[in-house]
Amino acid sequence: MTVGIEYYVLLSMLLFCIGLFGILTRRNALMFLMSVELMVNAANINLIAFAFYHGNLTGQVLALFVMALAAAEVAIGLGIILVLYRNFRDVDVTVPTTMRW
Amino acid sequence: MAVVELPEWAALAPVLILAGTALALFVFDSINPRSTNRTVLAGTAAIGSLVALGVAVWFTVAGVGASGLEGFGAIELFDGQLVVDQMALYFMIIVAVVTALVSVASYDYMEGHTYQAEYYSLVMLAATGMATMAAANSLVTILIALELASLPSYALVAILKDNRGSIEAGLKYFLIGALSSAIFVYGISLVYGATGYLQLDAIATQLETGAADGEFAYGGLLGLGILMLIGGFAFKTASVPFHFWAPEAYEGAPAPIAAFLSSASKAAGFVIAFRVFTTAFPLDATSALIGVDWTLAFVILAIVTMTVGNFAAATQQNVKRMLAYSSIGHAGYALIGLAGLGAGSELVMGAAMMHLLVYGFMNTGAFLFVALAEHWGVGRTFEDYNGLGQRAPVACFALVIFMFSLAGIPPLGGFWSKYFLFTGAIEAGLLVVAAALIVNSALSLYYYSRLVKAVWFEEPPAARDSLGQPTGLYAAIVFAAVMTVVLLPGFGPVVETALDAAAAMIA
Amino acid sequence: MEGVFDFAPAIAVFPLVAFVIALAFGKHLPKKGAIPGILATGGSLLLSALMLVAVSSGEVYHETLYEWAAGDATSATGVEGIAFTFGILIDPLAALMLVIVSLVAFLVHVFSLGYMNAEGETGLPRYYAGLGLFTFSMLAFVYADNLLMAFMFFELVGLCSFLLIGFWFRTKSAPSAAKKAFLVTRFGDYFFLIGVVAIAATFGTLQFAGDESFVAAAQTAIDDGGTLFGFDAQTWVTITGLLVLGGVLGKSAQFPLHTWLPDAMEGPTTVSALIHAATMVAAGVYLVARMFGYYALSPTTLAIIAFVGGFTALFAATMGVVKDDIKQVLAYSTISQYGYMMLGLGVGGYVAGVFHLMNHAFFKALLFLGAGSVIVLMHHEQDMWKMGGLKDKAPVTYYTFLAGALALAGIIPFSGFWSKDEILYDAFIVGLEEPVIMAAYAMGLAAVFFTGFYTFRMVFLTFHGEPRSEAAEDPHPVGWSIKAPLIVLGVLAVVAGAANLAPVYKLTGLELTFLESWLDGEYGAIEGLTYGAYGELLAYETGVVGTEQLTVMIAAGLSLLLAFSGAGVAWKLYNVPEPVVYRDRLGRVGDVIEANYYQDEYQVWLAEGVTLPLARAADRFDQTAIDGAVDGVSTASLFGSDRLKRIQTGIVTNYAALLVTGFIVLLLVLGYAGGWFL
Amino acid sequence: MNDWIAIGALALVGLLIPLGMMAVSYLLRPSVPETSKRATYESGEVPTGGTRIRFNIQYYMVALLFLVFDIETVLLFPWAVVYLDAVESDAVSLFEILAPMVAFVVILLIGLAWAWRNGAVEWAQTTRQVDAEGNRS
Repeated sequence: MTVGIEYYVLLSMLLFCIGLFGILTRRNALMFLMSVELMVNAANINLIAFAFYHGNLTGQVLALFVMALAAAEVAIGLGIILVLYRNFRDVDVTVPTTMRW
Repeated sequence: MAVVELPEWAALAPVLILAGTALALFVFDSINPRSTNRTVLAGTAAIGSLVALGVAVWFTVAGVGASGLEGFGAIELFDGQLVVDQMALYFMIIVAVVTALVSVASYDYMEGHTYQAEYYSLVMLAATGMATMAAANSLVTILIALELASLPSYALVAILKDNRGSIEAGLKYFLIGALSSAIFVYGISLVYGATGYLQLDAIATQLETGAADGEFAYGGLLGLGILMLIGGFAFKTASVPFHFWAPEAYEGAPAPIAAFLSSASKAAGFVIAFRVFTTAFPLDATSALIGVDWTLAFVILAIVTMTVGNFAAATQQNVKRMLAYSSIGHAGYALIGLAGLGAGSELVMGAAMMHLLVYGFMNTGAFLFVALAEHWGVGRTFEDYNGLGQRAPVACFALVIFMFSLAGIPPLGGFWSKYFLFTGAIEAGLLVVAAALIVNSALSLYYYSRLVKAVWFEEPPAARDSLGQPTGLYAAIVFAAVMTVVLLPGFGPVVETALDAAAAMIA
Repeated sequence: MEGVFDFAPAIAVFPLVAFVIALAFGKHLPKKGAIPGILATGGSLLLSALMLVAVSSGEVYHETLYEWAAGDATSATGVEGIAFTFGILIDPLAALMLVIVSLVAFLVHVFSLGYMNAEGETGLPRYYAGLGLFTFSMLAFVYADNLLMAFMFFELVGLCSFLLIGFWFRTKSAPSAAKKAFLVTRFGDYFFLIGVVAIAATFGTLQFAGDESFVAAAQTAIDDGGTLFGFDAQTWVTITGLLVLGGVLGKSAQFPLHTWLPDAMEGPTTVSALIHAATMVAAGVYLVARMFGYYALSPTTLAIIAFVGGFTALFAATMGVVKDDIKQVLAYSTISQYGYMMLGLGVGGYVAGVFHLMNHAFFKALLFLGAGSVIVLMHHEQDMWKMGGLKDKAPVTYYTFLAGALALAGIIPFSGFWSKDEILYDAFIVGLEEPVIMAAYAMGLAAVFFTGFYTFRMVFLTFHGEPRSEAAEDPHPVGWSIKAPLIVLGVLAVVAGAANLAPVYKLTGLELTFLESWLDGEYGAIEGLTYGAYGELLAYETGVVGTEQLTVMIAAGLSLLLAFSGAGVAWKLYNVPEPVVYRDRLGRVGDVIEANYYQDEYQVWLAEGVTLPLARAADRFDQTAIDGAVDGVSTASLFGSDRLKRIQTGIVTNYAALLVTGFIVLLLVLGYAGGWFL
Repeated sequence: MNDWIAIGALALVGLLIPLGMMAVSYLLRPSVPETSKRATYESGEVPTGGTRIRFNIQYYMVALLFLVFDIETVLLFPWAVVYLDAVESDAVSLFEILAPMVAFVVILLIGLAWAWRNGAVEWAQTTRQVDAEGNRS
């Protein structure tokens, strides 16, 4: 039994929304990062499902690239979070507010 | 015709040169870690970007990628994943120019900084990403190039590791960037799902067939996907509502990096937006499928962006932050180029391209002036700039040129591009947008002239020591000022090139 | 004469060079700039004469020299594109006028040697520079080949008159007179400018001549019977024609814009001569003649021109009767005479109008220069009641002045008679069919009497009788630089009438109507710009009393009779050793006339009583409502800015929330527009 | 009856059983708070600190490096899949199939060399790093 494509999309959208929810509610920078990863992975689900659906590999290859990019992004992100902790003694993203308005 | 028949991939030479420079800097740093030989490092970066610039200009003049009798036609590489045409070269020129200016200016600005080699190699990497964005012709390459431009930018903004402002800026830039790129990737996945292709021309073919057959079932997915793609571009170009990172990132980042991001990065964001929306989503077919004209989104974004940018800039106290908001406002102006595509005229998109080129000079110059002020250590607010004109007349005169050009005062370059945008908007029937352009320009004159007034007409707050004249910064500022002025006589060829490139995209 | 027209630009350029030289080096030149001016106007005169000869040999010149702007707007008549150019048009009319202008300018320059240099005036370089620029502007105006160029030089003429009238800027009255001249003429020029724009927008061309001219275009439009800007084509031509006429009324000092001219007497007398005879005032009438084809298309406009002309002729003549200042009398006579010209043109008497323009140029220049001579004689005394008895002490001045006076009064056979009579004859025959014109004719005829009266009142008071002051008893001698121009002009005033002896032709059949043939293009002309062509356009019916000869006799006899009776009354009253002031006997009428019919008063009242409160109200509106609105906008903007930037809370989570909100709003808007939710 | 309903029911039951058991045990068990119960468990040894200790920064460094290079390896995978086919086919030359991956690996190697030279993979801190650490606080 093949599962209809719409269920994959539904799943990925759910995942995307969970990630979004995490971004909007979590104040910890690491949780923020994880939430972003969830969103990216939601996209990956889509890509792979659609690659299967369309019968071409483009989506799968892109999914690999997206994973690599996400990893690189996390690497940079962790670096920034490290210096953030050193400067602000906290990884709460709402703490640094020296610049506003 | 070229004497030597170059292989096709040589068309990517500007990008390859930038990448090579970045790698060379990494190799240099590997051999000689923590080197602080600023001359070699800044020199390598500057020469690399200048060579890339030279090659790009040469290609443009030689007609690489141009259609018609003289040209070679658009060169497609790797199955159309990358394409080198007039528009790609045009934006490579913008990126290379700004990179060169920033490299030269950083020589003085980054004096005494620990991570010299990393700084320049990151700049070059980001420039490589931006130049690749100019040539990217598939959602895959676009995504990779965009991330290649973004990731070093995050690091560059936060490179002043002991400066809380820089870190905060980097954090905010990164977080919003990560969110936006997640949205962008999701948009790509949806567009892929709706069409089954990632290569732009293939997407367009698919959409047109679908529109013709009437058997296209994924209009909703496509619409949401396109909207999410717009989100990605909006982030890169600092357009509302994805602009929130910009004021802080520009304010906190080292001033040359702010210049780099607000000029080159913005231009690169626009080039992919131009390319994606002209190539992949033909207006008629797409409107038929998703039921709404996507230019409507850009009309809204353009008006809101220029209004938010200019209004928020009006009452800023911090000069750099004012420039940051003005940069958002200018993104709104350039968005008219996409908003006006509905009329099928190349004028409005060509005008946006011209604006981005002129903006590359005047805005970079303005931020570099801020870099100079930070180098002097005079402070950051308008009051701190009071009376600088007496001490540094040359730089302050250049500042006047930048400010008036940004405001769009004739006969400076900024006036002409804005004028073309205005006529383009009128021609496209976007009277509301044209009116918003006028109102916002008028408002922008207020805060730009405020800076001019502070620099030239106000009395300095206290006796000031004589100010240094750092060679690199001065050279970059003066060059940018000269270009801002000279672009007017040279506007003929620029107009022609931009309109040709725009026409090639729309045709 | 091949190629002579290549020098046409030089006609105007010579005085311009003189202007530059006088301005730049005048201080160091021996005669403070007079020599270059004389040479330049002499050169212009020579070249103009050459043009005249060339035109008489059947050639005309019409060239566009320089296109300074072009647009691609489509006019109301469907002409694509419009070009704004400088060009030269030399046809019989322009050639004639060039000679007149350059001749008068030349003589004025020569006269100035005696009038200004010899009298030790300061600021002479400025004076000669002004004269040079004035001459340049007028000459360029005369041979302008399109309406816009004409307008530009028309304005330049106005500017020069301002500079020269206010030459003695340290006095109180001269600057005010200069301002008045400038403002009043400018008031008319506003209408002119609107007219130029209207014509350009309507016909897409501003050329005077050729198939591409607006005259031809207007004729086509009327023939096609379409509507222009919501008006019937003919009505629209009338409207635009009247707008242009506004400029003419101002410059040619026609009622009600004549008030500047008497005040303009504050300038040096030489300047008055130039202004009245050949340049400023002539420019208005010349413009009507230049675009006569256009006015000929609109009977309404012509009737208005004629009526205004006739009215002004009488109106000004009555005011001239009571003036005591010799220059004032001449000033009102100028207004009156230009009224005649307008009357002539308005009744379709194109030749008559131009003829009178020419004759008037000569005798009025003569009279002004003569008056200048008298003023020199009188040690700068201008009140006629303090003169008298100069006849024997300055015979040259007297006889030349007398010739001018006879011409002005219209006494046969002096030049003024022939042209004025022709105007009145043309008006008479048209008036027999058109009541309005008859009224205009009647006023013109009545003015003849007053003209004769005030002219000879002036002559008798000035030259006859006993000297009434010390200065008159012992006049200052005048030099040859003053006498020579007077003699030249005196001869012209006597003989110029021979150019067109129309009554003689009509009575005897002798072909003595040279000017008519000239203007009718018998020697050469541009098609459509001839008397004959205009005649075909005119819609006037003419009538006769009995036979044509009888009509001529009646018209000429009537005007001569009136002229003689006016002169005779003056003879009776003032040709006595001790004339007395009769003004008081006129009672209240005299008061009214003395006060120039309260023209100045009502215009000042218009300015102060109506315009000023209006302006104050507008100013208050501007200060409160407009400025308030502007300030309000700016305050609101800055306030909005202050609020708007508060979105940037500095907290990155809020940014994410706002970003997502913004995205969703965009999604909703697009979705709503695209009907995704239905 | 939809097949999915059975799955849903199964999921529901699967969730309810553990939750129910935890709830019952929470209600039934006695609660005797004691300090030693909260102590960190270190295999019977006396604990030397809390659970919330900071790891050495090098953990992150190495982890990051590993993450990046690990993921890059993934990119080799699709290339390896098509490699043999490409070599056998005449359409693509050996250079064309090999060169891009060589370039890719070279770039990676430059990155690795840079990281190595800049001390990212050194476990012990060099004196300079210690100095830098000291300056930071």
